[in-house]
Amino acid sequence: MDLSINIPGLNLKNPVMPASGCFGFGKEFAQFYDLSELGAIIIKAATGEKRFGNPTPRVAETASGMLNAIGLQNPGVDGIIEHELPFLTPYKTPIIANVAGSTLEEYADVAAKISNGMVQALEVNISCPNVKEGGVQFGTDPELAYEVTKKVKQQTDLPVYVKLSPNVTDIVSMAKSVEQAGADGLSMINTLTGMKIDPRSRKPIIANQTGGLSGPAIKPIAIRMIHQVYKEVKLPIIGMGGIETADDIIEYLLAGASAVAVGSANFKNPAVCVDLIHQLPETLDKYGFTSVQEVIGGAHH
Amino acid sequence: MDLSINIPGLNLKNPVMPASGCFGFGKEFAQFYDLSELGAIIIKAATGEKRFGNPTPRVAETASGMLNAIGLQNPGVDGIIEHELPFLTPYKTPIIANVAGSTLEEYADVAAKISNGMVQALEVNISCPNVKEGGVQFGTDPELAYEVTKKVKQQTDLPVYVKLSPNVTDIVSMAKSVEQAGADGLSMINTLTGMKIDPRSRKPIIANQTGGLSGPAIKPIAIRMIHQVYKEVKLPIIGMGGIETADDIIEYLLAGASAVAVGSANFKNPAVCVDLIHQLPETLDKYGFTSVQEVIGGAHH
Amino acid sequence: MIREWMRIVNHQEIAEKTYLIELEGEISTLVKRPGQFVHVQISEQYFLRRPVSIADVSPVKGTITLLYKVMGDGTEALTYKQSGQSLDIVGPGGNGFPVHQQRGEQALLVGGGIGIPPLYYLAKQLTAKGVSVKSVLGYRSESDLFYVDEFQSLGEVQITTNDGSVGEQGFVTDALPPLNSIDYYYTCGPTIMLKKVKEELINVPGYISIEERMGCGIGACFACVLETSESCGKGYVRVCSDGPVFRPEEVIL
Amino acid sequence: MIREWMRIVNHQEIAEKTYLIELEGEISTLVKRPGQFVHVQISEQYFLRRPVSIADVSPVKGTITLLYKVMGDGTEALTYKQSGQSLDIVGPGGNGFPVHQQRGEQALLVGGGIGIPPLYYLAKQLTAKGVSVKSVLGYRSESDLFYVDEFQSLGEVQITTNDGSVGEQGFVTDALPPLNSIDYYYTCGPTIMLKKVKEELINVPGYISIEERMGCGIGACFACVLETSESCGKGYVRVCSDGPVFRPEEVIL
Ligand SMILES: Cc1cc2nc3c(=O)[nH]c(=O)nc-3n(C[C@H](O)[C@H](O)[C@H](O)COP(=O)(O)OP(=O)(O)OC[C@H]3O[C@@H](n4cnc5c(N)ncnc54)[C@H](O)[C@@H]3O)c2cc1C
Ligand SMILES: Cc1cc2nc3c(=O)[nH]c(=O)nc-3n(C[C@H](O)[C@H](O)[C@H](O)COP(=O)(O)OP(=O)(O)OC[C@H]3O[C@@H](n4cnc5c(N)ncnc54)[C@H](O)[C@@H]3O)c2cc1C
Ligand SMILES: Cc1cc2nc3c(=O)[nH]c(=O)nc-3n(C[C@H](O)[C@H](O)[C@H](O)COP(=O)(O)O)c2cc1C
Ligand SMILES: Cc1cc2nc3c(=O)[nH]c(=O)nc-3n(C[C@H](O)[C@H](O)[C@H](O)COP(=O)(O)O)c2cc1C
Ligand code: FES
Ligand code: FES
Repeated sequence: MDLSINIPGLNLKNPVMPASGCFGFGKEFAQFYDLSELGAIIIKAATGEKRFGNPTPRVAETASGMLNAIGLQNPGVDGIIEHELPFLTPYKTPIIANVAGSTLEEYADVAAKISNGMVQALEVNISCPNVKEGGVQFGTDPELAYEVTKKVKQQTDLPVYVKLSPNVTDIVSMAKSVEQAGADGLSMINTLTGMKIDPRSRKPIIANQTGGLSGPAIKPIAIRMIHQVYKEVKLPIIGMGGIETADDIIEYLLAGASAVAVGSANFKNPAVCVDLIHQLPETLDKYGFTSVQEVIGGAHH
Repeated sequence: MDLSINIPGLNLKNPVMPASGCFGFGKEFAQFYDLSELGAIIIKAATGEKRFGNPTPRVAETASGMLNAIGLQNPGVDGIIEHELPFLTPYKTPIIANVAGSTLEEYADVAAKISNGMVQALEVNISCPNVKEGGVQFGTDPELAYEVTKKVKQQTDLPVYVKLSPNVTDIVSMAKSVEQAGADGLSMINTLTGMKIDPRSRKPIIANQTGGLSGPAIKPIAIRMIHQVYKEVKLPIIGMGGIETADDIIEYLLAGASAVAVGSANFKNPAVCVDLIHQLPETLDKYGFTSVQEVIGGAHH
Repeated sequence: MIREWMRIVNHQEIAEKTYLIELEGEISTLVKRPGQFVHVQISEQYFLRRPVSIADVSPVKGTITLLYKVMGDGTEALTYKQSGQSLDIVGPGGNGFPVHQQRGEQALLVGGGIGIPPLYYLAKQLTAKGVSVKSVLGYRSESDLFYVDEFQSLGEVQITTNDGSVGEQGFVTDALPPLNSIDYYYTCGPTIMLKKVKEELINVPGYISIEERMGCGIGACFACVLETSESCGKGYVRVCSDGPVFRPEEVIL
Repeated sequence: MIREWMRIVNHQEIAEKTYLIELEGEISTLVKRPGQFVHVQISEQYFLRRPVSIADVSPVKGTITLLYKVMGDGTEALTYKQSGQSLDIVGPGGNGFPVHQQRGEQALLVGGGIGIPPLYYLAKQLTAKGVSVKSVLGYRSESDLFYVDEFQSLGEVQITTNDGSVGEQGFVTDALPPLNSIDYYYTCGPTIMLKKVKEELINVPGYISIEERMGCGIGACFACVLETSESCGKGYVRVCSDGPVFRPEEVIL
């Protein structure tokens, strides 16, 4: 069974990678399996300076999902290059850096610095709902999304995947904007903004009040958006949102994703990515497919 | 325990009502309990002419939720007045008519006809994602939402609740628009547009391809939107989305809803509304409340 | 129709991935006709209920029997429920098959796969009235066979299998008996089969039981509607509450 | 740290809404220190795992013991699991309490409510090394008491209850022994208690075990971070992997 997929800058031996922010910088998961088995690894968001993020509690459980408001806590792009990437680079799997910021300049700065040969692609996070400045504005305004994509493209020779926010009226126009700005691919979707209130304390559980909703709860929204965007935009899509089973992966590929990322399911089962990779051949076979490539966009034929 | 709530045009003996489209015109549920126990009843959408709706399958199951694409099937406003409302009016509970349409004129026409003394309020459905024309456009463009609200207000002396779509970038500006147009209240939220693909058939399960996502999966999004709107807009809010327990009701009230509607949970438990009404006093007491009124907006203090 | 927790008194595999589950409760006393169904909540994990036909009723034991096949996650999860546990059931739903035939008349029952179960309770009711019953039962393969003896004890049975491992190879429509003796037919199975049966038996009066994905299962949500032929009333019917049994000429398949 | 399905070999209510569950599996051989925890998947219905401290380890039986209190839906659902069933567990997580004290030294254990369990395994380890252990255990009320005999068999125990139904009325800080003899203290309980203990015992070296809502439980998601005092390194620690045990001077509560 041929699991391989080529998308700009990335020759993936299989289409499964951990999603940004749900896998740290890989170290913790290396005790559960060999990271070289992964199709790729998307690392935690990098910003210009180190950030502490939001106060705790930062997570809450919801029906078939969770809220998080980590707030882009990270050691800063220099810290990541110095302390985190050296652990990952020896593994035989491409690394995708998640680029974030509060200003166009910060995005540019991070993109430039992290394009130093240690990572194979950039994922531009214009969709983090959990920071006060930047992040989500860039992801909800097509013009700003255009600007930030263009700016990042100028700073790097690496392929640029732009990660879209689902918190928008018109996902297709967002996708078209970043396509016009020169993006090489799309990542869809980031979390939906949500809230949970504790009836005992009468306050939102998440200290930041709102958080990003992830998990199977949002899968139908992600599938719909990918299906819409695939029809209108030529860019390859890395699909994500609530993936827990090999059937979910097939669903994403059929909708139009070329590869998938697994996020919060890593918290349930730390070996979920590798388990899915092992299950994929049998699942493809069950549905009559002979390669991953063949499944992509299948729901559109 | 005082469960009563007064909102424009509606003196509710308790804050619990079935949501539009999930309760038909009440008849089927009357075999499970006395409909007079309900705080109010929101009936199925009415359009100018009778509609057949979308092809089947019209529903699909998702994680902690479901998709539907009924497509506003209904007997038309005249049919509803003649054949459906006479069954409901004898019950001692206010009836709220759900007004839908493809054009401003259709909204106006339906609103005018249904304001004939048989119902106590209107809920203007500018948010149905499952019809080709109208419906969701009105619910995603603040100016169109303003127009339709204004038009409906001109046709009726009944209080007008506008039902907002969550498929928007900025829910607050939608709410402000309809407030300025003279709405008496808000209903939040309608379903989120989603899709589910069957790996066997390689096609979307719903014949209409996309459907509206409801159920506990969307509750965090509804709570977030109500919390945001409550802060910025003075109108009372009827809250809905995934309510299944009395705790959920408390959460909605704390977020800022003045009353709640229960939708797809009626399919799991046909008596869910009356069960929740019976559980509410004990639940309020458990969290130290002495009335429903006291809970409203509690998460904002 | 009521909602109640019914006690599982028997649960066993009777063919490949095909299970019999017997449930005790008040709903057993409310069944009016064969072909009615119950709406089963598998567990908190499955948002929608699953419609399953009532295959038999025991007034003595106060039970109903369901026969179901594992088709997906929900029915798979159902197999883990054990005798002694309870299931959240709404029912009986729908109108079912009319049992208006007279002693001495001939009935033809045509069932495909998991459409066979409701025909069993129907066959019992018909034979009890003295109607003579012929059944054509279609299965995928030998390992899928169930309730053949039960049907045989009520009348002549013709088996078809897709792979020819038992009975005639082919579809139920390949094994229909001479039609001139048949007064009414009754059929339940996949839509594609129903279409063929409807065509083949165009000159025989009959009843068709139809499956559609359901929301409420009680007639309120309009998930399960079917277009009706032009001549027929309001233009649509709800499978859950107006059906699941219809006259073939009434509905567009 | 591994993920495995551990068999439930014992599960019983030991106080009001407080349960002991004993789990058999390889994780029992991997526990390095008292104060480590396991991350428990209650069922498919609960999206996040629940962190629960390891209260005891039996190398002979190959089991770990957890003591948990019903605090919400997840722990409530856990009570229905029966001996013989298995639970999906990730662990052992975190670093736990160091057991570096010497024979003849004095240790003070201060536990509040469901913070008491990890102190039991700690007390066993300390006394095994010849450290003399005094415990102050705070409960809400008489019906909440658990493991008092177990602690008493390892050293002096002082009980406090909020309502005074047993022991001293008040909080654990109202019942601390003379501090001059204490070489180290170890505490676990609600944050508000930890704060008070930290203040009262400002002059005694000690270790604090902290609770925070968790995502991954393995150090990857940064859900559980805590700000550290200015003097300390990178500005934050992760409760799940750097903790849950910290020096009081390290962290800001
Ligand atoms: C009136 C009626 C009577 C039925 N009687 C029987 C019976 O006696 N025995 C039996 O084995 N099956 C019967 N079925 C079919 C049975 O409902 C489905 O096989 C079952 O719902 C599949 O559930 P699942 O979770 O295993 O499959 P999934 O595909 O995982 O189910 C996902 C969703 O689709 C719905 N769905 C999937 N297939 C069908 C279907 N064929 N019809 C309706 N809904 C479906 C499910 O209810 C659920 O909401 C009947 C269906 C209807 C409408
Ligand atoms: C390191 C550590 C060790 C613990 N050891 C024990 C123990 O030995 N015995 C025991 O009874 N309890 C212990 N707890 C607390 C226990 O994790 C919570 O009581 C439990 O998660 C509540 O789950 P619930 O579903 O019943 O409550 P809910 O409030 O319904 O849970 C909802 C969500 O909030 C989280 N949550 C709620 N309260 C807490 C809390 N206090 N700490 C962390 N997460 C929480 C849950 O994990 C879940 O994700 C420990 C917590 C931590 C962090
Ligand atoms: C705890 C947590 C942290 C996350 N951090 C990031 C991040 O730093 N950058 C980013 O682009 N997405 C981040 N995400 C979003 C995920 O990458 C993913 O898009 C989303 O969670 C949907 O996938 P899932 O449902 O599989 O989790 C985070 C998600 C979670 C749950
Ligand atoms: C089957 C179905 C039909 C619906 N029809 C309507 C409708 O006609 N008009 C309307 O305003 N909302 C309609 N809705 C939306 C519900 O009223 C409600 O806003 C939504 O389902 C969220 O609530 P819930 O999660 O409790 O179901 C429908 C929902 C469902 C599930
Ligand atoms: S399933 Fe709701 S009307 Fe038939
Ligand atoms: S819970 Fe994920 S880092 Fe601690």
